[in-house]
Amino acid sequence: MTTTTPPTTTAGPASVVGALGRRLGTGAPVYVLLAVLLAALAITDPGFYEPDSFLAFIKRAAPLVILAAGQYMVIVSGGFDLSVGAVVTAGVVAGAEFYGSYPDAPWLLVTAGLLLAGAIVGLVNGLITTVLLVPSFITTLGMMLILEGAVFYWTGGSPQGVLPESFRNFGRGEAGGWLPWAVLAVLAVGALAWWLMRADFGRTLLATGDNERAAALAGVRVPRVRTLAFVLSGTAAALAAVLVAGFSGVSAQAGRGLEFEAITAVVLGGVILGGGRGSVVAAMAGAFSLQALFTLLNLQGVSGALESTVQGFIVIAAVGLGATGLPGLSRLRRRRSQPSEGKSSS
Amino acid sequence: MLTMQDVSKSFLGVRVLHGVSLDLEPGEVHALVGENGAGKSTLMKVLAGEYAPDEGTITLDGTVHAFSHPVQAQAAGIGLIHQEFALLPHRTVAENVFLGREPVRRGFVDRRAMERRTAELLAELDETGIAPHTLVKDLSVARQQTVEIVKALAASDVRVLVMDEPTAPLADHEVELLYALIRRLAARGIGILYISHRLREVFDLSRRITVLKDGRKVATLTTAETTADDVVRAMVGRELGSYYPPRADPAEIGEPLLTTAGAGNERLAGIDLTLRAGEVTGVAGLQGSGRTSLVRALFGAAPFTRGSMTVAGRPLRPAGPRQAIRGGVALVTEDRKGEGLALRQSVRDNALLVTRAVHGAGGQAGGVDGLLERVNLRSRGHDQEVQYLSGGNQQKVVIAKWLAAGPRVLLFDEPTRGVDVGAKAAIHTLVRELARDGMAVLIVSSELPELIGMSDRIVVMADGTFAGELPAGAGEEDIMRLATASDATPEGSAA
Amino acid sequence: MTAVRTEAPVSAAPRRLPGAGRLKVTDPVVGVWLAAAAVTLIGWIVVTIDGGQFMTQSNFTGILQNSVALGLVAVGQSAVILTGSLDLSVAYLISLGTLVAAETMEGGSVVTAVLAVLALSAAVGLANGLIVTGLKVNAFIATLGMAFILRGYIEDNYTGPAGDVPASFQRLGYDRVGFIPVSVFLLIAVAAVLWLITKRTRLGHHMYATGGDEHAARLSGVRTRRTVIYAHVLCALCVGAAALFLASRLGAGAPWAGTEARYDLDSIAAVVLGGTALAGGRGGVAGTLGGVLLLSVLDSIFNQLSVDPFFKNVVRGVVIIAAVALYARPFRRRAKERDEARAKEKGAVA
Amino acid sequence: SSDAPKDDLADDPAASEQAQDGDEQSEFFDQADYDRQLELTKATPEGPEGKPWEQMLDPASGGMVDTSEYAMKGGVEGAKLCFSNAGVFNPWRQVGLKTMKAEVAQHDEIADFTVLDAQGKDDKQISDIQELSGQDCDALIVSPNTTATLTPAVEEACGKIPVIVFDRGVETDCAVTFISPIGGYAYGAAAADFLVDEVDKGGKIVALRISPGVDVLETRWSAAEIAFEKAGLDVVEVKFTDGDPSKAKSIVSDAIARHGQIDGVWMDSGATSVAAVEAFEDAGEDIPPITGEDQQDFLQAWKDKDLTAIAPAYPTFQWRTPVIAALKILAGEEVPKEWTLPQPVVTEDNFDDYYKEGMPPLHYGACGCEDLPGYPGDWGGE
Ligand SMILES: Nc1ncnc2c1ncn2[C@@H]1O[C@H](COP(=O)(O)OP(=O)(O)OP(=O)(O)O)[C@@H](O)[C@H]1O
Ligand SMILES: Nc1ncnc2c1ncn2[C@@H]1O[C@H](COP(=O)(O)OP(=O)(O)OP(=O)(O)O)[C@@H](O)[C@H]1O
Ligand SMILES: [Mg+2]
Ligand SMILES: [Mg+2]
Repeated sequence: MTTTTPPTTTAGPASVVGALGRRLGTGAPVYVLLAVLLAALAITDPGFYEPDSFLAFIKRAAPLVILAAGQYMVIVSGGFDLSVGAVVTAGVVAGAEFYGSYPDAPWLLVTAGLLLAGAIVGLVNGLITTVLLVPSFITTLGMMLILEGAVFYWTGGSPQGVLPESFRNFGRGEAGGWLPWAVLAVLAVGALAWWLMRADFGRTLLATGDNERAAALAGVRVPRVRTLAFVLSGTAAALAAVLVAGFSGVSAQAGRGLEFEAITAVVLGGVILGGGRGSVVAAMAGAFSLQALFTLLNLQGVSGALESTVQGFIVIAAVGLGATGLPGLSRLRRRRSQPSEGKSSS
Repeated sequence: MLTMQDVSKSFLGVRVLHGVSLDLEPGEVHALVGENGAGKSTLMKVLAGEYAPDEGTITLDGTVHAFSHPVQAQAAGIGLIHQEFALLPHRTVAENVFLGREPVRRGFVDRRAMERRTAELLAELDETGIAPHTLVKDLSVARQQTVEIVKALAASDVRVLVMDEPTAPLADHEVELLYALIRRLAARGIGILYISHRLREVFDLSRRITVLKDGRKVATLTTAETTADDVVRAMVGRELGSYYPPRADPAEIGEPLLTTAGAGNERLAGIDLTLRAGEVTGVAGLQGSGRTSLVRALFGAAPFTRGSMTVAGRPLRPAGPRQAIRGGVALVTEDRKGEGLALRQSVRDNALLVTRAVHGAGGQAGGVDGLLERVNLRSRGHDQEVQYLSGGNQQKVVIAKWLAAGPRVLLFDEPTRGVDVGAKAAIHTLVRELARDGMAVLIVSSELPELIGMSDRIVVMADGTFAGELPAGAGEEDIMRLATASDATPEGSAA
Repeated sequence: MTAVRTEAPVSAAPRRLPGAGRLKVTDPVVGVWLAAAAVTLIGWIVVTIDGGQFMTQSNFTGILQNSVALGLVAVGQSAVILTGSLDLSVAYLISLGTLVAAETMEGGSVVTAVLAVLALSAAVGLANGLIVTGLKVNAFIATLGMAFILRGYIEDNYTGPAGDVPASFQRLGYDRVGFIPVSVFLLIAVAAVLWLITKRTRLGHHMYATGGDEHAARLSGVRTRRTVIYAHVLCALCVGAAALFLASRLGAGAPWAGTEARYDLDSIAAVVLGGTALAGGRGGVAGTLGGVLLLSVLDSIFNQLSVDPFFKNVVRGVVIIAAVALYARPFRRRAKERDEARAKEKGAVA
Repeated sequence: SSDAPKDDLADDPAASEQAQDGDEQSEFFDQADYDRQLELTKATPEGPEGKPWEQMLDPASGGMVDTSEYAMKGGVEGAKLCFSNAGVFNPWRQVGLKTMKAEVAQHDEIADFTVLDAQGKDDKQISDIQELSGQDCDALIVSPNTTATLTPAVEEACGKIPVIVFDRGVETDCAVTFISPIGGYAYGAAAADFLVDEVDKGGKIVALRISPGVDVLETRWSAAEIAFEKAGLDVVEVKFTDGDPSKAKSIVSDAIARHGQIDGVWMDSGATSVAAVEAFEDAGEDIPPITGEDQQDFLQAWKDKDLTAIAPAYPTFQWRTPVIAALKILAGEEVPKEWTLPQPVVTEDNFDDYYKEGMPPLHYGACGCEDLPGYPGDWGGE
């Protein structure tokens, strides 16, 4: 209870519901959504929960989940990363190109190289955004054009090499013959992200996204923290590229549209564009939901073409209900009564 | 003409107004006074349709209104000049003045009429320095305030004009012009609700005074039949002085922890300051005298560019808050929501923010609970989001945040602004305890009684430099004399 | 009172051209037009050195012609961005618009087709606006969702180019007055209308206000939700105009007309290049046209120099980031001023 | 990749009737075209042996065009060719453009070769065509982005200079010649007939398509649909992959899980065929008869995994022909109005003609580029 006054009767029921909503966290709707989708999948396809096919589902979702974790970092700090799709494409193409020149390169080295390159892309995004004060939407949009242009310019339009099995095994194969490496990657990224968000970095990141000035005056190195978020996003995108390359091989359009899928996943997870609120686990659950939705639409055999219409409706409805739903109501009213600190860009 | 009857309002379960009633006659200037957080602004926002009251009615000229949007209140003839500006910095003066009610001619906004009318209104205020087509961001704050006033006047057929601390940022000659204007408006039969902390203005202008305290109406007094002392007593509800914790014993005052010599920057000059362990130093000054600039410089947020500074005997040249924090300096800013808190984070996360950002908290998370207990925080738990706390408790979180970092020097800028009476006393006690624990404390406050009550010595600022220093027990007049030494006209009490 | 003293600013006001009174190089609108001019000049020199001819009439026509479609979309996009929103559904709306236009023209009259496309656009814009303001879905997600919905509809109903545009209507896409394509007049007309709406009508004023500070606008009596909805409808109508233009030029409806050209992101890039703040409240149509022209001129130069199309993207990305970084420089100063103003304003509370 | 259903849409009542008993995709079906294309697959090409890009199928049907009016006065020496390209947005077009440029490099008589890239924008390509026809090009080659939409621009250009259209068509015959391989029906039917032969009646077929709404791919599918129906094969899934291998792999994995056994996979182009193959491998299933395209990665998988497969080609060597045709026209030699190129199908028997060791995965085997300068390095090979 707060110091001043006992709650009035009018506030009673609202605050009970509010408290419940708060306990569930802002991510509550996404868990419901995910549960519904998984149940629907179980009904549609009884075999869905057999270990093999469930692991295969996670494996397939892995790149998007990892992208969502990275995207979450940027969004929660108050930005956008539109360049992740291009990073995935560039990563796949560059990997193949690299193998074209050095067919015997050890896979670990190439993977590490790609992750480093992804980190560097993130670093550049971060520096342009924080030092040159370019809104991140524009920075990463520009980066997307630059990466797509540069990688195809470099490869003359299509990659020249073949990805060897050793490299692809990470995205394609299984550890111990049954547990896909991709599932391990998701678990590792999830654990790392969860830990990061509990650690100093994550808490300062959230505070930065919530109130940059307050964070700066509390000694947070705001540019550094935000840049680091981009670096993480870039690295996550590169990891997703390694998984995608492993899962399905060389393709010139491996990452097409992934940036929008990742942002949608994060928003489905109840994370607010503009920063400061939301949990990384919910964001990853958002990615699983999205993948479950794709799978469900696929299994349901919704006329292939109408699939995106259904997807559009569901995303709008889910986000809309999340925004106007019970926990959201008080939040919005609250926000409106305070002058907002800028829009969801930067 | 206007009656507000039994108005109540709660925010998230905290009742801010308890059945307040108020009436206003045509041509009357009715002053509304009360301490920070007494609910004045909230009451006026209810009147202006920004908040819907939980209970109570508003009757204007015999019609009962239930406003759900500011537009409806405006249409009914109620204009509100905001305490916090509601101006668009990138739009012109005329565009701001007529925002929401632009004159239209043949389908298009009649810029000419808009600018002409704005110019006329400005002329009425004798504001010749503002061209209607200037961008608001290019105006000084005082002029921006003038634009706010003009904006309220431009609303068609204003019957009731609410002014929430309109003179706060104005210079004295501007205040005089405003007085003249208010009188003219009143003569036209417009009822004016006037909120101010400056009692002299209140007595100069008003016919009646309503005093609010903790969201309740204490009294409505006829100005001619009352004195400033009566009003203050009604506001505070007890005798001043009994209210503050005892000052430091000279024996408790220890080593200098922070010194500056000849320090200055573009806004400050000749700052020679010594803050000692165990001592509470007050900083007084008029609006814009440089008090905030001083604490921000000490904290490295807008650092000194000249002179020297030492903290705990070691030279410190903070280029930013981080270095200052590492050196053991902490700053509780005046803008709690904008600069002090991440409102959507939990109490615990806010309290740990500095430690995490600067020292790397890691395992310390547990220790924060003790701290929050120490500052006497009342919340639903440490996972509660800070935005749902009352102002006083929010301030306690800010203080806890700094204490967690173990500072030697604590700077407070308006530490009790917008904080209710109970929390205020708690903060005062806490500040004193911290000094007892050996920290050097500096307090900036515009509330002179608070400053006098809390400080072991008072430094007075004027024009970005020190105008003098007074020992404990100095009176308001002494302070004001120093504060206004360079100004031609003395200003009234700052609180 | 002091009528003489007040005279000066007042009488100065009506004579001032809108905006002309404060034309500064640092103003992004002026900046982007200057940049377009500079790029043209540099292009001219480089192309001439390369042995080509840049300042030819046909080249000039080409630059103008290539500005039309993106120009129409970007002008509409400016309206939503100004208001603090965003529209990512424009690309699919264009595609659908060309299809509806061409199919209606095949069976009915041109007038019906124009009305049908505009009605469709208005409906989509309205839906966007309602989702953003009513359901409170962030504009990014709302319009992205709308894009998916439209995409599904198109893919489900069309298997390729459809419909047929009569020769009479194709003249919009092909005719010229002198060396100026007539469609440029369509762009100018639409841009002029939007310019008038944003700069001269109440709606426009409210759009700037809503984008600048929604809270302040609401307090001043602006119906902010309605304003956002109108902005979305306006944007969609411009997109409808772009669809009609493309239909006339393509002679048929094409399911990929909007998406392959990436009108969604390109239009946002052009708007931002034109100095409109992505957060809303600042900028305008004039700058956007400059941005579109700049992109067109760049494209033309690349064409002349036979630059690898992939490399073009690299340059475009760099140009967009660099331009916004330049705009951010004065903004950085302004942000500082505002912080200080805010600090002082907060001080006024005591 | 792309295709060329140039001819008019179904006017013929029989065809429209036919369309009605199929499902909605069959709107595109044109019986006359279908018959003609299947006929052409059996025809013997005229022209030099081993140079399919110079060959023509049944040139008489469209008639030969007298090009003397276009003949350059002093011979073709110093000719300036211009090319309006739809874009290079997929590997097929990238291989094609390289091939075309190499062909140009072979001809010293071509003084200048200007390429404008429309980057997939119909609108820009129209402007490009206008711009090029306004320049002093001697001949204009057009690879249209969309069949229907470039017609007016091409017509306008026809009035000024000789125009050569290839790959996709336009709805006008004003071009001097239209160059294309046989077409989508032949492609789709070749792949489908293979499955009909390999798979028993009632076998389960998965069909993977790139995306809906692309006319040039619709013909392939409609031809296949007919074949499957006639043979009584059970098409259990028809799914769109967006050309994304991950999506394709997911779809096939799901299909395996749902239907237990898949007896054949048909696809309308090669981009995702390897992903489909891998889906079976990863599921631990035998790879059923599968169709693909002449893309190197598929041929490689075919070789390594000893697939039962077929790969109809929509040959990239067709990018050489427009240059050759342009020179013929400028020399005043006659060319066919419709220059139909052979459309090879990679089978077990001719596999070695198309599989080229050391080429990159997204290379196309039927590029006809082996004799060109710069091969294989310029195509990324070694
Ligand atoms: N939107 C809000 N949500 C929650 N609490 C609020 C809100 N607005 C005001 N309060 C609280 O209501 C109380 C009264 O605030 P109000 O602004 O009306 O005081 P005031 O008398 O105007 O004070 P001051 O003199 O400082 O302006 C304060 O405790 C404040 O924290
Ligand atoms: N960016 C700036 N540039 C120039 N002068 C400034 C700037 N910011 C503030 N000032 C001026 O510096 C002086 C000191 O301002 P400051 O905000 O420190 O005053 P203050 O005494 O703290 O006032 P408050 O009572 O609001 O806390 C004022 O005259 C102010 O107008
Ligand atoms: Mg107030
Ligand atoms: Mg201050």
